[in-house]
Amino acid sequence: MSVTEQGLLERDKDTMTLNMGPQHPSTHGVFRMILEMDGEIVRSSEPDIGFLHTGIEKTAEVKRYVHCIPMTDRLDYLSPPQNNLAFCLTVEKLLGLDEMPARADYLRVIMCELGRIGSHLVWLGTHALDIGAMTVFLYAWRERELVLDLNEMISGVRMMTSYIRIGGVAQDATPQWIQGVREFVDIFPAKIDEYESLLTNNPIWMDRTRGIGTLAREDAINWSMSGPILRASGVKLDWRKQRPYSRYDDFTFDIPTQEHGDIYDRYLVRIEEMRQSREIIKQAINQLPDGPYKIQDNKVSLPERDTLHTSMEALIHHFKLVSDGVKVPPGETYVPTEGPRGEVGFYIVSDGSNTPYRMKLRAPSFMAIPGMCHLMTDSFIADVVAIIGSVDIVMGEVDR
Amino acid sequence: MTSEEIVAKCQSSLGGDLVQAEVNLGDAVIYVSPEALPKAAEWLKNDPDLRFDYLSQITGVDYLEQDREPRFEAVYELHSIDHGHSIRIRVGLDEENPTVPTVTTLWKGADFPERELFDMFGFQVTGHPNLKRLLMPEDWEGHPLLKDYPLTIEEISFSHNPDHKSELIKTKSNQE
Amino acid sequence: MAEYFFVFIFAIVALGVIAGLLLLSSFLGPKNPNTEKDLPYECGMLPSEEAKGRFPVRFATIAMLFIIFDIEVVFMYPWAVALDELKIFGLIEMGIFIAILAVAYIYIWGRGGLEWD
Amino acid sequence: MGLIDQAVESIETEVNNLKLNAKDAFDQLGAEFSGAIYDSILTTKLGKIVGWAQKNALWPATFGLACCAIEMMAMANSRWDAARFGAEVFRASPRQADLMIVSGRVSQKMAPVLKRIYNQMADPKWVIAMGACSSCGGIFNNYAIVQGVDRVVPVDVYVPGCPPGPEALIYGIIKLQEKILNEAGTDKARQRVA
Repeated sequence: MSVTEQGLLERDKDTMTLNMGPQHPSTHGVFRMILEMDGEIVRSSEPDIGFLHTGIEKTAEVKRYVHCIPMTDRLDYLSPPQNNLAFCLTVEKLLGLDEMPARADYLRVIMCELGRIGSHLVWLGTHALDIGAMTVFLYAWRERELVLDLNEMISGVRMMTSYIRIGGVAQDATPQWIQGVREFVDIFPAKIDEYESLLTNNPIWMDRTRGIGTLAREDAINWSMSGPILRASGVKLDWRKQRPYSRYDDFTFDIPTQEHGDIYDRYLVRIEEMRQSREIIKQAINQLPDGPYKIQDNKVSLPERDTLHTSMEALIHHFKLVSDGVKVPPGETYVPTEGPRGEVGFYIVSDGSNTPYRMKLRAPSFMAIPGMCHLMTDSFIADVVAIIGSVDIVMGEVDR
Repeated sequence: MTSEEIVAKCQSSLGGDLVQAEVNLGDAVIYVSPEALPKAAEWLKNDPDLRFDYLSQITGVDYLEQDREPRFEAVYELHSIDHGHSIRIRVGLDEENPTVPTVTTLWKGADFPERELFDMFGFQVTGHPNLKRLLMPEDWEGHPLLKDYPLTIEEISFSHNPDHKSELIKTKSNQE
Repeated sequence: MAEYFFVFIFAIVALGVIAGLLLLSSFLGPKNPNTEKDLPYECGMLPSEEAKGRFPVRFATIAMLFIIFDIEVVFMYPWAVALDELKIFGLIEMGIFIAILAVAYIYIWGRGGLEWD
Repeated sequence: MGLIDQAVESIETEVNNLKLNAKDAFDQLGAEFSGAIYDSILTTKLGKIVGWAQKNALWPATFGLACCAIEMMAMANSRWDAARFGAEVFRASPRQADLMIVSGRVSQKMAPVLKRIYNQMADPKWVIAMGACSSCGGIFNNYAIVQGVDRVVPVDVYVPGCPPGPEALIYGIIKLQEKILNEAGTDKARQRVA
């Protein structure tokens, strides 16, 4: 039925349907919501996702395990190392390798924490920009460029590093990179204080965020929220402490939590998390052990380049791994890890061949969207924008 | 509680409905039939010393190529916030009309994953508030993640090696 | 009368520039309307209903309050420009003017005219 | 008997060619007189000035789809600074934008939306396909992704990379500016506005 007929039919309903559609500056990606508006108040909001559905889970079923790693980079494109780590941990659990060399684990931790800081900086910039603080957007990106330079220095690529591989990491850390990380660790706390001076005690910021989009503890658990949103509602769940993986228990860091669970608390939790991540990187880079940067079992990880010229079986292993890839024994498992947005994990079913039979990403933003839309009922339209920013959804991992 | 204790407790009190229970790679896994799922889930959530109050994820799997008896499977991953332990429920669904009862009454976060099960695998979720396509456009036929759904790869149209190019031109001409 | 001559010239030039810009761009600019381009822009989706609909009365009251205080500011401009001639008399005059409006403001605030729902 | 069939066939192709040529000539004519006043006044020199003005104020429409959108934001920020080339103001509504940077992978559900946004942009308008996914489907060759955005909208500049660095995108914008200046004053510019 044409637009006008629809309009005439719906004349008597007193709410107005507003389409906050896929192409919108503050929906953080192609996310669409149909809002029933009564004047300025949102009565109900129905989400419509799938505008960035890339069919990665279907494509992964024909790719070898090592080929899936660049795919996982593009799922949550704000912290790619975290997705690589979740994928590799699950495959290594299926392979039965539970002990990585210490250096590999430390490099993995540093890359994931740098990814977390980079992702929180993007959240801070766009969230503040949506609410109107333009300068924070420019400040946050200035530090993000430092993180991207470190990514480029070690893996050659700014964002999609694919640095964490099955059985360790891709290349060893160079002394320049270690020096770069040390410099970043020294200057970063002053920068966080700069953001705090701009926002934390800013009356406009407090009016726009305090007491808005509050999520009680039981609701947060019932709506399957995870990560900073859960911790802002008072639940102390962080998978790095709950089930330490990749030697996270070597480092001392604490989990910031707040009580009320409104947007201001989520902001405080994430700012404190950036400080804790910087703390982890400092300890990891200072105690970086030397030794192999990947597992020596050549059935899983490639042998060293220079050994190819001398030893014959290194050449055979190299050829078999490159042409055939690693064969994972049949089975299914799921390993939860702590991403910047929450619990990230891959559920992988393997049938013994070298391609995953079924690969599913447990995406924190995907599980958070129904809860987010529940938060929006009976709030102002301006708060809808603040709530989307505070839940920090990334459409790459929502639509997969 | 460790995985073994969880499995033992489930076997003792859920004995009848439990198809099988095991500890697989350190995780507690129980197999439940679709009809018994609501009761089992209710018990898992409200039992005082289990208290699985957090639904981590719901996944669909199509075991066509492994020719297992129940072709489809819905996998529920639950976690307990207070006790810190997890469990995985695997529900086997047969091939004709795979239906699974909804768990949105217990965990409101199950709304989207169950709609994705319907959209990607075609499982009917009985009792779901609004069961319609989630990721694919409304008028899309077929369920993409089924094993017999083609990946619809598009042939590459440029190629640098000569013999492949002649064959490409042949296929292109008879396409027009 | 002579001194108003320049104000007159200034008005003519201002109107001339505005009319010129509007007419020239609509006259010279390329125009090729198509059905999709004329649809109202709704973030890339087809509009679901007519734009008019019924607006709640809150919008009207907020608009009226805005106009009242906007006019108040408009009166302050000439006053601020001529303050050095008006000296103390101008100050008292404007004080009374603002006081009257402040009473109205406090009344509106008390009655909850500024809250939304 | 074969001769007659050959003759009939050749006459048919002849008529067919004539029809095609007539159609092309007619199109050419149509483009010639479209936008009436806009064409007759603009000589090549004045066209160059219009082109120079257009190229130095390319306002992109925020069409951030996926990972490339993050690099597009980095391009607009202080380190890579697209403001040096006039492309810094990101307009949210297509009415006020004249450049659409398609940054990210275009899914089947998003293609009609992209087409509608492109149609709602005011002429003259240009399109940059940023990244491998929007240029040719990139690493995703499956049911969900449109294999290249030039199947939906005419594209002017393709920027390779996954995601292309901000400097690669700025180089794409510079290439587009050169293209605008070369096209200014010619009938291509007229067709773009027809």
